[in-house]
Amino acid sequence: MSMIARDTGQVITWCPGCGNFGILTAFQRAVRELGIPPWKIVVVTGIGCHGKICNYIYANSLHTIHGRVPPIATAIKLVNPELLVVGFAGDGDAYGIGMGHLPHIIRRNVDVKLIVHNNRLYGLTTGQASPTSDKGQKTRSTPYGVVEEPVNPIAMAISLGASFVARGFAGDPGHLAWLFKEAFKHKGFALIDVFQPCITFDKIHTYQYYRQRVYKLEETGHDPSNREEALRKAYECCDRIPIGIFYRVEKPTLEEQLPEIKDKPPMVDRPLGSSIRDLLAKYHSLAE
Amino acid sequence: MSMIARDTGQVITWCPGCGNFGILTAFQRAVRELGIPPWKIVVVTGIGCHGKICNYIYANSLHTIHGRVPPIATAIKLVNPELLVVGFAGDGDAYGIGMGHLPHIIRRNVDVKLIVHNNRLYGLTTGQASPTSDKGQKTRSTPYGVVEEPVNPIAMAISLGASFVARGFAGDPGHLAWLFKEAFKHKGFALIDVFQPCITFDKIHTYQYYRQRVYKLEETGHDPSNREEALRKAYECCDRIPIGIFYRVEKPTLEEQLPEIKDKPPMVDRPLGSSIRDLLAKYHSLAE
Amino acid sequence: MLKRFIQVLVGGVAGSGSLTAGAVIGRALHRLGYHVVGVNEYPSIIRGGHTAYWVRAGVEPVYEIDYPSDYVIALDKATFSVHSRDIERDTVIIYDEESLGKQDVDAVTVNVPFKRIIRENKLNPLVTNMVGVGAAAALMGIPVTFIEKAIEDQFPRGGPLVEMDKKAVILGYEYASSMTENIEPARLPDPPRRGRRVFVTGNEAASLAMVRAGVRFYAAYPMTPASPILHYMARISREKDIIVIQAESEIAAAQMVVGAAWAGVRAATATSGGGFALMQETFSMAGMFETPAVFILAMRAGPSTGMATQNGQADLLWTVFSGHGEFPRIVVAPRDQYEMYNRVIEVFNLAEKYRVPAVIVEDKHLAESHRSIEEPPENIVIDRGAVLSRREAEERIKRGWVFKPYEITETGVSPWVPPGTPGAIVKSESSEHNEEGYVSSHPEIAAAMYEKRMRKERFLRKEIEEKHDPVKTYGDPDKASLTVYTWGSATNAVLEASRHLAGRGVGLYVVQVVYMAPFPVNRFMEAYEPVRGKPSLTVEYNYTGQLGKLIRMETGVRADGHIGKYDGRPFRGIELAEKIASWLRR
Amino acid sequence: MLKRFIQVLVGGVAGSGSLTAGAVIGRALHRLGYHVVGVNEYPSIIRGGHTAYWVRAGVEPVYEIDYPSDYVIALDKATFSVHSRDIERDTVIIYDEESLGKQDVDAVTVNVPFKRIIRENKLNPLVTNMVGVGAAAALMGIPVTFIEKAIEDQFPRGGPLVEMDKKAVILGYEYASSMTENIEPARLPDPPRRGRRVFVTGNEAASLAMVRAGVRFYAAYPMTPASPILHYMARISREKDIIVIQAESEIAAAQMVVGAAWAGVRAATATSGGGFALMQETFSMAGMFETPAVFILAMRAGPSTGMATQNGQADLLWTVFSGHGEFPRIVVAPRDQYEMYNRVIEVFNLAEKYRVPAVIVEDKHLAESHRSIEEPPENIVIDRGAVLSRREAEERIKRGWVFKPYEITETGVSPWVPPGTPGAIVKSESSEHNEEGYVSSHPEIAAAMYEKRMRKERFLRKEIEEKHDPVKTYGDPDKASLTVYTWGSATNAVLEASRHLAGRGVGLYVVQVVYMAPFPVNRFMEAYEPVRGKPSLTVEYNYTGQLGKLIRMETGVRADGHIGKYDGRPFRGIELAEKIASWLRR
Ligand SMILES: Cc1ncc(C[n+]2csc(CCOP(=O)(O)OP(=O)(O)O)c2C)c(N)n1
Ligand SMILES: Cc1ncc(C[n+]2csc(CCOP(=O)(O)OP(=O)(O)O)c2C)c(N)n1
Ligand code: SF4
Ligand code: SF4
Ligand SMILES: [Mg+2]
Ligand SMILES: [Mg+2]
Repeated sequence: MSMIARDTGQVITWCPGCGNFGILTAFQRAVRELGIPPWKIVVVTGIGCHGKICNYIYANSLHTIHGRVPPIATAIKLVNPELLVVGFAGDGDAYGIGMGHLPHIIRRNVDVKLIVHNNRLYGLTTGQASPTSDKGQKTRSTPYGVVEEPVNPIAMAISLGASFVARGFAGDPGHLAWLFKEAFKHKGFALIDVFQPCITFDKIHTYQYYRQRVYKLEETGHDPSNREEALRKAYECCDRIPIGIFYRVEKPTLEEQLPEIKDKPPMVDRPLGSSIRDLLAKYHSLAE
Repeated sequence: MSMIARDTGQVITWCPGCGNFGILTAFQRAVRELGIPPWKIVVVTGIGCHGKICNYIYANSLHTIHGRVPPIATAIKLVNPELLVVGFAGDGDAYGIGMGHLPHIIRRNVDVKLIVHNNRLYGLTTGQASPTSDKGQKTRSTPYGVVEEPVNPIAMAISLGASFVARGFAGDPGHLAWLFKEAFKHKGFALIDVFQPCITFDKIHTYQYYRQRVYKLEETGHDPSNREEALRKAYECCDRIPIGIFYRVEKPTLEEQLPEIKDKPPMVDRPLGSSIRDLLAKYHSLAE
Repeated sequence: MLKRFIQVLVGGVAGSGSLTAGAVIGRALHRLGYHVVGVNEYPSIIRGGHTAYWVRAGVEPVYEIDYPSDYVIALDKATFSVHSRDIERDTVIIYDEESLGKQDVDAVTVNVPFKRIIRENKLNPLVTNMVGVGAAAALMGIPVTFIEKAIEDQFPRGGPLVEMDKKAVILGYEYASSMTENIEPARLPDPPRRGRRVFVTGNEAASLAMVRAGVRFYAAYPMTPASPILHYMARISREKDIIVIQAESEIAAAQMVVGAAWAGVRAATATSGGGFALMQETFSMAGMFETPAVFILAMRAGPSTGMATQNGQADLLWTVFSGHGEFPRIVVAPRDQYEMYNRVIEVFNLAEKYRVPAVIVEDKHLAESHRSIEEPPENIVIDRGAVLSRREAEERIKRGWVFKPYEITETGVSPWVPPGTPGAIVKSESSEHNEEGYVSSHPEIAAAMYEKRMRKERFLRKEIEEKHDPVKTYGDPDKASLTVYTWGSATNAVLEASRHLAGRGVGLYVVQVVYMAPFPVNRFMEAYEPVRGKPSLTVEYNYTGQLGKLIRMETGVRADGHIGKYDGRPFRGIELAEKIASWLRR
Repeated sequence: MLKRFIQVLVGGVAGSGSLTAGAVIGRALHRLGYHVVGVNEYPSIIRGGHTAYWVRAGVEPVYEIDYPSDYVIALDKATFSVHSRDIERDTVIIYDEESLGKQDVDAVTVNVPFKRIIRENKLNPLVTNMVGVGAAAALMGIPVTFIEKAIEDQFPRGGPLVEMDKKAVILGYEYASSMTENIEPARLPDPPRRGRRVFVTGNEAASLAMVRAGVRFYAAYPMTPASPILHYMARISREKDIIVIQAESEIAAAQMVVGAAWAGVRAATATSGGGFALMQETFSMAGMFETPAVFILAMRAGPSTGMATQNGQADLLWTVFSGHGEFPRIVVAPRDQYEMYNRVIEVFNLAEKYRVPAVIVEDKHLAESHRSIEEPPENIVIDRGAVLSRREAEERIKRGWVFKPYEITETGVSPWVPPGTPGAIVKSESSEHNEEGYVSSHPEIAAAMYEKRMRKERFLRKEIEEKHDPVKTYGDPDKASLTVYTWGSATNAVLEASRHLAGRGVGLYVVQVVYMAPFPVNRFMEAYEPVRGKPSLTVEYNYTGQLGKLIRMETGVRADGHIGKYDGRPFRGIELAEKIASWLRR
């Protein structure tokens, strides 16, 4: 019954049938098709079932603490902009404990990709409610049903001006791989929220549930450059749920705006030990 | 030169002319006009120039740490729903370090009011950039100008479904007092972002700057129940900037949805020491 | 063959129900009146991976699990390899040769055709584990009705699967009964009659204590091994009128708890190391606010994410010195489920009486292990000390009392009035402040307030030393060849080891430190006095011997050695006994 | 009247320029070649409130400010009341009778009509402070050109106000020169010739060190008293090619720093207690990742928000035991600005060599005070130890080396290759992991990894003990009547006090602990040996005597007493001397 991630030789410890497999497959297809070598990729993951993905991808990776994918990924990208830096976070990870970072990585428009495994609950801690659980959903931590309204991450990201906002479905890895490729080719921050059925703790949001409801934005002539339209689509729920690219806009990235980085060799390769003589001569007082 | 807060006898340590005075005045007018006695009010403040306001209001108050007004205010309200719980936060406080709480207090729709003293910088720490500083704005921490885009808290709150979203201007305390009263009468969470000129560190966003630009939504026939319209208004910038109530909708509050609170005496008055006999008899295993 | 103790191990793939099977056997033995401990081990994986549950029972108190197991129910092959030390020649291993293949093992194997039984009786394969339970029960001599009752205890909400579980038990029972002739299984003597007892985990004991102590507000963010407390509290929130909030983060949870305690109710949260790290700033704030917020820290193996489902005691010093700045706090570490219940209630009283934040430290092993204990008493003292009710406060105020939230008093404790009381203005400041709670950085006011806060520690320490038995000792110091300083769940391993060592003529004097802050210096020295100068060790689930460091810092007493375990697993009695013996021979 | 030392106090309302005035006098005396310290005190208020700046200078080294001040420039009335101990009969007080009214004070008052001078010369009232500076310079005998130069030093970017400042100085100078006949002002002997020196704060010294050490990434969230480092780093980011990010929180800043260090550059952040509290979880992660992230902790008076602009040393034990779980870390606490520069560079080397996180602890007093020090050397060693460059790594890999990020080695240190190197797969896990960085909770792997990490501490401690002078001593142990254990900026107060005590025949032996973790046990014991059994004290800016506790924990040595200060203000030399003297008489 135990599956091995071919590339890394690690036993895959997701429940068989978990939506995370689709995300892994899609990612591997995307980087293969884009021809990016493993040593040029940095995978950054949060804590949760999703976070285990770093064990199954043969690439540089860093499994940070719960909720902190955006800031640590940002720093890695700045230190070496040649790397493709892809964050994998959970819904609890990105929209719960880590929610405070999202608006800021959006503001920075750093060229980091954030893939959210949105299974609408806390998987690894055995099924508590998450910020994307439905109102009324019964979970371990909410035996009488969730009382809060779910967040709408797509609407939130668009309203905050994220430069690439998309939604995928783990049950359609082909489409997801396409989305990933589009996101990786995009210059700037990209949020890809992925419906990821948790077959163990969620008996409502199943593959079936999503299959019956999702449709592809790109098949409807949706114009991803139109923010108002994108927002309208973001609120579409729950009989028909759009997947695909909601919003995409070009704007300068953080790296492009920092002259200490732009058009210079990556920081990681720069020499150490700058002189301080000039500083001493120039700034006798810097705390002013 | 030192002013004394009449009610509390404390020396007011804001810079003379600071926008915070307008917020203080408006708040005092609002509670006076609504006839709420000081012992029924709890003022919760963050850390920053804004946070000093708790020293100048004769009411219960709690000066929490930086960024944490929403969760602590939530708990106080739940323990005693008879209290008017009003949070005062800074833009750094609420949208920087404390950003992670905002979507969640919105989701909970607890009957807490959050007034954000938005001076578009970090005042008390001597003028660094904040999440609402303009792109390009030069500050202590950004001598070459801010590279990030500012957050749009109004748009964000509306997109997340906040039940009351408004913007005020500290230079118009009369209008602000009206806004506060509307917010206090509203059943549920209310966000009131207030343009608050920092006369010491910000030479751009002055009273003058705002006076030339702001106009009142309620004078334009704006319909605050229309979310799309509210969002459109939220993006209006920067020649004409709307103040007033952007969005208002009725929905159940957190307190109303928790049977352990609803229609019962406040928790603070309930007796201690429940029996556990029944639990022992009923639940032999609770960790399942 | 009658034995003083019997140990059962159930091992299987996660999702195979090995943990449930073990717990059911534990519950049955508990119902029979034995002392029982039940210990689980599982990876941080939802399905798949190997999980195990040990039950150890006896007529005498059982402290800790041990090697070997008398019975092993093997639901997977890994059980044979991972737990090789559990298996000895006399161990009875129940497994299904058809499913696992014939295993080459030097033990008594009992082939129970789980798969065939399930198949032939058209049962859901999910109840395979219960066939094993039934078979073990037959060999152990547990009446089937006790297993049935134990299943109901385990699944109080019933359901069709529960009925099928029972059926599977009977089938396993019958199958094994028909084949016991050729083995002589280990059995316990008849159990004694005892008073009312319960079978609970550390987390359940803590939750029960919170209910009894009058907690009205519980907020938490899920984190293993503290999450079960959240689940428990959420489940009972309605019947016990407790506000239970799953916060957006540990920072939010801690802030909520301080807010609720500030507003006048008893309030608590529980978390593990990573979460408590996020609560540090709020912990310091609670110290400054003098708010009796209560934190349960369920330690796991660290650092960082570490081994999320394994045991550790490496957060002690960090906890004792938690939060920036200096302020008094209570840190208490119970040994077992019964002590957990009592200490939690005690700590709520002390926290409110001295208006200080408090941390109850447990480790994963205590948090999640089951133990049969005396029924937790209801006739306990609830003393809110400095916290007045609104009614009482209002009356006092009407009689002319002027309330100052930070009134400087002889003990440093200022009476507290909940906000919302006419006539009282309740102000708290995270900045230094004066008696009214207004900000002040005047050097004299600052020093006076600092001293007021610190002064409380003296009185708190005195009360703890005089009334709360902060240092417990086991064994006779005069006869002991070795003193062991220990704490928390490690104490149980030491007590179990001490049984083995007694057999080898090595007497242990065990000193369990319960209150870590304020450190009960006098009571520790009393415990130390009779063994001054004699050899001593610390035994802890960590590497550096943190209790030993704390003792040395506080009293100057230095242990001669440290036996630590930091692979995430509990000590077994004999394993620890051997380590101690070899240290003595060093 | 020639004096060994001269002290000037400038007091005024915040915004009146008292801090600038003081700093300008300090800079002028520094330029003249004197030893100078400059200390500020201000409330957590942007305008209004009383602020003060002290300058103390001499031909001999000056350690700490003292009582009384020889000169006081009083720009507000509060200066007379708040600083009454600074004023003695011989103190020359320069103030404007017209503005403040005639003050009844037993001292030498010099009425300089600031207001009138400003008015008559049509100057901006903002430069009133400089009239005072000019007057003081005249009395003190500081040439006006030095003051002018000092103003340029203070405002390197110039501007019209700077010209007006100079004009005001001249006016004040001329006014005072015309009226010195009836007083005999204190003056310093001519200064000696010295090598190149600079006048810097602790924060500036730390920033310069970071530049020199090769920091390429700095992220921080503003927090007093650490913010000036952010301002400095941001200002020089372009000319020195350093990425400087103002993060959205301390959590984000810490994560960024670990990310950047992980990606292969030297990276740091700075914060104060509340911010470091938020970094605790990441600190533990850095321990698990074995990433050499560097944290500067600028302590202020706590707990919680405390007194944001005042001094404290109450975070020591919390820092030493920071983060959940056990892992080696470096904690170093420099004494002054010069030591700050050198230790910061040292710590970057050690952190990379042993792949451990490091904390540089300073207090507000060191962070924000000025001191004239030898110019920080450029010829320092930069040693990246276990961190390979991408080029070097690639070559090694081509020659067949197999890179494993957590390779188990004799010292526990694994060489590190930055991600983005062909042939290297760089994996880090916050969970327990194997040598390749894949997650593992296997008990043997977990124990081996734990031991690998902890093993590093032994080697690190050894290197620190052998090469880095982790315990510094001052004074002759044989002649001393008292040993004082101290650390950080408190050391300066002890050294200043020791001058006073020497006058009274009390010799001090001062032991300054610089490395707090790993604790340099052997070096401490060497320092202790000659005074074994003799009376000793700890002197720290805290209540509980945290260094004393740490020393006792690590070595068993117990100080006989503790003199703490926890009102946020630094000790003055004589004040501390009196406290020590009265402790000796106890
Ligand atoms: C600071 C902290 N708090 C709590 C946890 C415990 N924890 C581990 S995984 C998890 C939930 C993960 O949920 P999500 O991010 O949605 O990931 P999923 O397991 O569903 O993929 C939590 C709360 C932790 N590791 N760290
Ligand atoms: C955890 C923490 N980090 C940093 C600080 C330092 N700090 C105090 S006030 C402040 C900025 C406040 O800015 P804002 O919230 O906008 O308030 P304002 O002063 O502008 O009213 C900061 C960063 C702190 N007190 N706590
Ligand atoms: S618990 Fe849910 S999310 Fe986690 S591995 Fe299993 S199916 Fe996937
Ligand atoms: S610094 Fe700015 S925000 Fe703060 S008190 Fe002064 S004017 Fe107001
Ligand atoms: Mg999830
Ligand atoms: Mg602000």
